[in-house]
Amino acid sequence: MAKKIAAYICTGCGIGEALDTAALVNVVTKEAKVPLCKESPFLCGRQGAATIKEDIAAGELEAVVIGACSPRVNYEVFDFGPNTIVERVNLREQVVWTHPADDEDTQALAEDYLRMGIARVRQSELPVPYQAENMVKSLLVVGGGLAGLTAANEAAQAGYQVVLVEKEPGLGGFAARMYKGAPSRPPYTDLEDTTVASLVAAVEANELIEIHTGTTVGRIEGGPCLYDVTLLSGGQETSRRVGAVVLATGARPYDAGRLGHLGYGRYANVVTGNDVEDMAQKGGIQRPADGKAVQNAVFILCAGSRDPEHLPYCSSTCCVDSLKQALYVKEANPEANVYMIFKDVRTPGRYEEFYKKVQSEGVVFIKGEVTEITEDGSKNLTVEFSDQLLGQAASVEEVDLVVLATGMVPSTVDWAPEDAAEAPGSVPSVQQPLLNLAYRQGPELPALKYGFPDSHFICFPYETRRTGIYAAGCVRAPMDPVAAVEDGTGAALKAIQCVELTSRGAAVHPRTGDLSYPEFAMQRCTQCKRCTEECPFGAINEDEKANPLPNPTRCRRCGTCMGACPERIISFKNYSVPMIGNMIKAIEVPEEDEEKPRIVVFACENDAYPALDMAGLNRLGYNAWVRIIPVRCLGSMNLVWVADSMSKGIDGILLLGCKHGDDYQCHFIKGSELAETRLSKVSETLDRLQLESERVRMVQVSIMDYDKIPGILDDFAAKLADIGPNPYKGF
Amino acid sequence: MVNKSILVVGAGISGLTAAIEAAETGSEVFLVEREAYLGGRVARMNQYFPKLCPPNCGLEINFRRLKTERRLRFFTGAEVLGISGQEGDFSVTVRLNPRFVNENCTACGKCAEVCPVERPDDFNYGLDKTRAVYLPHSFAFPTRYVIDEEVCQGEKCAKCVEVCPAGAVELKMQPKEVTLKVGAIVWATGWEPYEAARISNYGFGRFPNVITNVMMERLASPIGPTGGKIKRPSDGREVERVAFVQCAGSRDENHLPFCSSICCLASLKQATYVLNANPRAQVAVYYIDIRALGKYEDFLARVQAEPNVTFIKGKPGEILEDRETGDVIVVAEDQLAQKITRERYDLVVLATGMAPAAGADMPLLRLDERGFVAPDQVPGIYGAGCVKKPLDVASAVQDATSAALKAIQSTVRRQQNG
Amino acid sequence: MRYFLYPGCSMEADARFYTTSLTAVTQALDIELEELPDWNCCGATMASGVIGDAPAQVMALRNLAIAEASGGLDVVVGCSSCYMNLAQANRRFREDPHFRALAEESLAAGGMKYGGGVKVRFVLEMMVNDVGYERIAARVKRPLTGLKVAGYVGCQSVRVLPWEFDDPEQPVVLDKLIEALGATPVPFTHKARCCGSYHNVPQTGIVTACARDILVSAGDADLMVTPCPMCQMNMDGFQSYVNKEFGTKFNMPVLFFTQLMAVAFDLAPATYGLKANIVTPGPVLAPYGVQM
Amino acid sequence: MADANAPSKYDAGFAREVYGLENGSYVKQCMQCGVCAVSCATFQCMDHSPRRLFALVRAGRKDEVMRSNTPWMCTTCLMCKARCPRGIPIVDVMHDLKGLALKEGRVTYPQAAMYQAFWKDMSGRGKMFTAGIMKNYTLKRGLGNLGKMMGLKDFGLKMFSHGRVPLMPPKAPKGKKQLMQMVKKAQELERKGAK
Repeated sequence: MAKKIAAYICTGCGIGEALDTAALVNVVTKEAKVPLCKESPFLCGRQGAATIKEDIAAGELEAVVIGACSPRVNYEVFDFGPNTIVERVNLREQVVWTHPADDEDTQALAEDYLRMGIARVRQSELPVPYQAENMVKSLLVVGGGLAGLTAANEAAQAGYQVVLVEKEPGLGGFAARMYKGAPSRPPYTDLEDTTVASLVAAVEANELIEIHTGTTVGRIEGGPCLYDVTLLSGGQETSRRVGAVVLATGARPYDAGRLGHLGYGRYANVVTGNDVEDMAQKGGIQRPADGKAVQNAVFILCAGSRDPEHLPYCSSTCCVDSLKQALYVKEANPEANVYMIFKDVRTPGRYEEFYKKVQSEGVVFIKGEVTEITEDGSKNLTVEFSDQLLGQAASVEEVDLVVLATGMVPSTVDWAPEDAAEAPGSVPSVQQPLLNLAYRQGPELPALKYGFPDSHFICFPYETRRTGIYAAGCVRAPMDPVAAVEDGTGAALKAIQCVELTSRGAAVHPRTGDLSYPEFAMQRCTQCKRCTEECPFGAINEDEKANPLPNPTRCRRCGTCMGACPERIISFKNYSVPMIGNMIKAIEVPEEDEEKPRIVVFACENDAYPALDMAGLNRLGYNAWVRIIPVRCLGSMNLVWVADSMSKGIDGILLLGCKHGDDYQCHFIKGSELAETRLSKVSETLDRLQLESERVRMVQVSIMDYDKIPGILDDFAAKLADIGPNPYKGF
Repeated sequence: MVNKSILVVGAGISGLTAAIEAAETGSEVFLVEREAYLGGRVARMNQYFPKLCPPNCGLEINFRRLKTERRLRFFTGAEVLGISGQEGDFSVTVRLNPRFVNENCTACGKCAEVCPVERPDDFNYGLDKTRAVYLPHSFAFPTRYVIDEEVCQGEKCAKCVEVCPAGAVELKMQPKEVTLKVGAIVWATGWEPYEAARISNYGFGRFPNVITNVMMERLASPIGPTGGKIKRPSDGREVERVAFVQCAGSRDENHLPFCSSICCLASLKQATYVLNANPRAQVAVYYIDIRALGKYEDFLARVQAEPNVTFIKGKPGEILEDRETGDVIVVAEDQLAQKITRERYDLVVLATGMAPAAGADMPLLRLDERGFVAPDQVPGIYGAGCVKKPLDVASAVQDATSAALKAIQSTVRRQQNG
Repeated sequence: MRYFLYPGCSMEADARFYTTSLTAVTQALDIELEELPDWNCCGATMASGVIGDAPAQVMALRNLAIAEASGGLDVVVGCSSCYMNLAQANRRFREDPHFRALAEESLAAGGMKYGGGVKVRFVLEMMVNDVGYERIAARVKRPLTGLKVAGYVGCQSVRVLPWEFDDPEQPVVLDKLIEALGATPVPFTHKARCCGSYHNVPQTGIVTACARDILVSAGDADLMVTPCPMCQMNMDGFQSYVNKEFGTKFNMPVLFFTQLMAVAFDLAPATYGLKANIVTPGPVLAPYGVQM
Repeated sequence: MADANAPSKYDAGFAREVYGLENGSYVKQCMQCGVCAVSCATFQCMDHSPRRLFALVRAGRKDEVMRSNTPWMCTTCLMCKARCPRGIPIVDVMHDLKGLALKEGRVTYPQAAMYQAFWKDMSGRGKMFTAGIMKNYTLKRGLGNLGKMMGLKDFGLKMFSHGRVPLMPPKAPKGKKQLMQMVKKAQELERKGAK
């Protein structure tokens, strides 16, 4: 049954001068049969908004259509609470600010936008938040190292229950091996006692935290607020339900066995930085070969890091760790000579002051490349290197200890077992079982380069492709202990945020708070698997018959599944294939002889739509043939819309979406890319209709491209003029 | 009675993030910003390293989150005057400076067309001018004009009042003071570029073609003073030879003794600006150590692979100017070649570092000897982002997200212990 | 305003006329300069090279000890090098406890003690901070309008305690003082560069090279003023060597800034000491009615 | 005699000797940025930049450092000291290196002779007397140097004709004897301190 709708047309900001608003009212009331339509000179003013509120109260309106400015402005003025559907028709930025006044084409554009808005609102329903049995808000933290302990502790401090899982028999992880910590507070020059022990104590003492050591995660099923976790410990299985997950399994040192060229494994007195931490813990630095005191020590930085043969990246912490360990050597023997051979000394921020401190202790820093390490009969070492500060070859003889500053490898990956230690070094690539997710798209967090399941977004470092699962600490990226603590805390916040939103049935970033979610008309499903394959977040599982099994709490509401589905069985309450279809159908297509082509533009509402608004704000004009339809993401673009448009006589279709590829900017990861792939298939459809495939085009735009937008739109219009009108006009 | 709301001071990327993350987790949040727009320093960046993507993309998302988040209220032109109280029960006095332009503004720009007064555009670091009534920048949020009280002629001119079709200009607007009751405070007032003129031997302020890295962001920005063309200030010629001088003021006890952490990557990024604008251009980077940590190393490798980019290990001792041509000459020791070099450039970009911008002395807020917000604060007050230490954008956001949780803890802790 | 004047060795030898003009100018400004009793060499750089910094600085401190014992007036120094040595020794005495102990014991060996209470002032700094540009301008009887002057500050006075009273590399104080005299300071990037110092004898080429760069940088100045005896001697006395070596035609008078002040104040011509200047300023000052 | 470009065998012995000098330990703090290398009035004449000289010290290349003309080129213009990002008083370190070179009997450079000539004259008087210094210097440099000295004739005559060359030495301070006692004491204490 038709819902109660009213429309309001603002005549301010030049709309009234540029358009025949009386005619607009006519379109709304006479043509679209909307009973109530009012004009206001200043709709966003107190008066205007008040009128609308009164009408809503009086007439129990379910939906209002606001013909005024862009939805990006005056958002709070036109928010009438959760029970009123609001449709903003952008008559300002995208009509009167970008097109000539008193012009029949501008008028037609405004009228079409109103028709489309009304069509949209007629299809739209208030979303009903997703709720399920036994939704929980507790967290699972995987990994009991510094980041994991912090995440658990900080979440508990905020009042949330935590299940903490550590595969080793004890908590503390890598940080517990450290003898001392680098300076983290003013004056930033002195070694500090490590805080891990006290953190472990705090975690053990907190009744909100349930600790499972010697335990691994056997399986994780479900989704946010509904995760069923199977824990494995000594053959025993236990299960817990949690709301969200923090992955803090840390990193492992690069396998020094692969650094034979630096003498590791060949010479007893060549060790790694971690060996030095152990030595220091056990009471002092000495020659491993014979326990004698260390008089000469050489640290080799970037041992296997920043090296295409080994780890191409920088492990961030080795420089500072080596500075720290150089002081251990001095502590054991103040007379010791310590040399550091480096590519670059990387002591960012306040660590620079620590660098100076270590220098003033007499540690000598040499920029150079080690060429050879040899050993004599009494196990003394000679380190030969190119001394780039002096521009000549150089050596240190009678060396008692060579320390290799090895980098870190994320615990998500390891080498294939068949790689013997002798095999040439390489980036480990075999995925390690950490979470064992029961996800159709694979058991672990998708990784970016080198196995780090990091965020691809600079602005959103906790962006995740597995909703409700957040990586923290050195598993996410190489980082120092201070950053790992911040990261553990940040990930805990995101996990808490996820359970709070999800338990209300709301979406998480980037459509935070969206209450809609996709519903599947299963009886029409053909088991084609496109939705389960294409969901960028792995939200949809499959049964053995290849039926999709949606997990609404994993969903990010981008609509990629809706766009993927050839049977159009996937819809949101307020966003669906027929809804957009009806908007297209609502467009009035002039007769061929009028030579007024029509172009449908599907614009990503994250970047392209704001860019179109910016064009308006800067009063950049473009042709009046375009009809812009905002979409949640180009991933939600369903090919049937192309057919709908073409059969309606629309001359061309333009997709404006985010950049894809390695440096993609699509906020739903794959949406714009998928749209492009689908377009490549569309030519078949067009051929079936005997239409040129050039009638459909996709362009990647960024929000900064607003000045290029008129050009893009007009070029396309020109192209269509060459091709000629769509023969289906008037059918 | 414990107050559950949170105050975030500063709406740069750190403050925005802390505020939005806390609000989306369920807290009431007040966000105060001194400038007339939100976004802080990142709004003035052209691209982020290493993705080379525009900051406005992420800001647009953040602004949308902020618009739809009913728990969050923000104030622009707002300055914190004082803080008192304790965790769970702070009261903060905030001065709201008049914008002289009200909500009715539609940014149509008619006011600026008639405004007779000009002022240096501080958003563009003085590289161009605006009128006394101006839109801070084309992506400014809120998208409203503002009047610079310092230079506006006020009532006696009032041309803007006459032409404004929305009646949005209110020259009589007065400053207001409000007191906010909050349970926790996140201090995220960010950083400012080190004052390059203090580095006398580099000639900034004396030689027009010596600029700073923040100015370079504006020169390269399509919405900047040159529309994205990298022209040298002296004669507007597009540049052929550009030098980047690292650690200009950082790692230097005469200036900033710490490393500013981001300048190396910023210069690598800006080298790509130069090459994109002019593939034939020659770029030289003078450095002590190149600090591209973690996976940023890939970005370093990518720029090192550019045939037109050379790296010179050696911090320049001085920069001279050729008075006739305006060219700038960089004198340095090329250590790897073990020789002194004197190279001529069209433009020298000083990679000036980050000075903390903690603001006026504030009771209860502890600063360290360098002016950063110290790690140890009274319970309930937390630093976030570059006011705590030099950070890149991703790390600042990460830090701000953690600050949001610490603040939330402060609003529940006192509740738990009654 | 009363001060001790520490003349130092050159100001009573080759730079006598600096002392003469300084004395006249300070009198004209009602400043009492009293020569520091029984002063000794500041412990010049070369001493440091032979006997080390600490002993050389002890020599400097003896002078301050005398000043302290004789009433503790600020010690005004005309020579950049003397100022450097006295000021540096004084600061180290205050800030470096190890040195303070050493210095106290050494002074005691000569029957003296110093409490660190004396201020060491560079004459230029005293002039602009204690007297001030206004008072100086007010005293001008012969405005040097149109005279283009290169204010050559030299190196040591502005750099020994950077930013103490001026930018260590691009100082402005001397230029402002030139303005106060009615003259026009020329843009002059080398205004704080080294003149080559004592190399004038062992390796003259160094001085001529430095002097050439400085003269070039002074551009179209009519004359150059400096507060430093070493700078004055090298720029003035070796200008002919520069011209010979580089085939240049420099003819730039190099005055002590106090000489120019005396001229601008229209004091007794005898106090100008212009005859001591090797490159004569006669022609450039004639338009202002200065007889040589 | 070792060549400054021969391979270095790093040896901490000499570095420790330098660290023991009054300002020597500052050498440790050098981060090899190289600002000093071009901040010196005489850098074109130096056989090693101060930056490289410090690297040689750390490498233990005593002979090259002691033979280097770098410390003698220093004019004490303080530019390096004002610019050094690590706050190293490079000038003062150079004083120590000159002193060490003199102790080691490395006096081939005319500047070395100048230093000695100056001290010989000044220590005898408590004040400086140019004519006296020139006498000592000429004697030290010997006949071979007379040609060079003649080159300064023109300068000397001009100074004289403009009345700038006093013939009589300045009056020595009354406290001259005590002054020298102080210096002697300071040298003793400094030597003790260094040990």
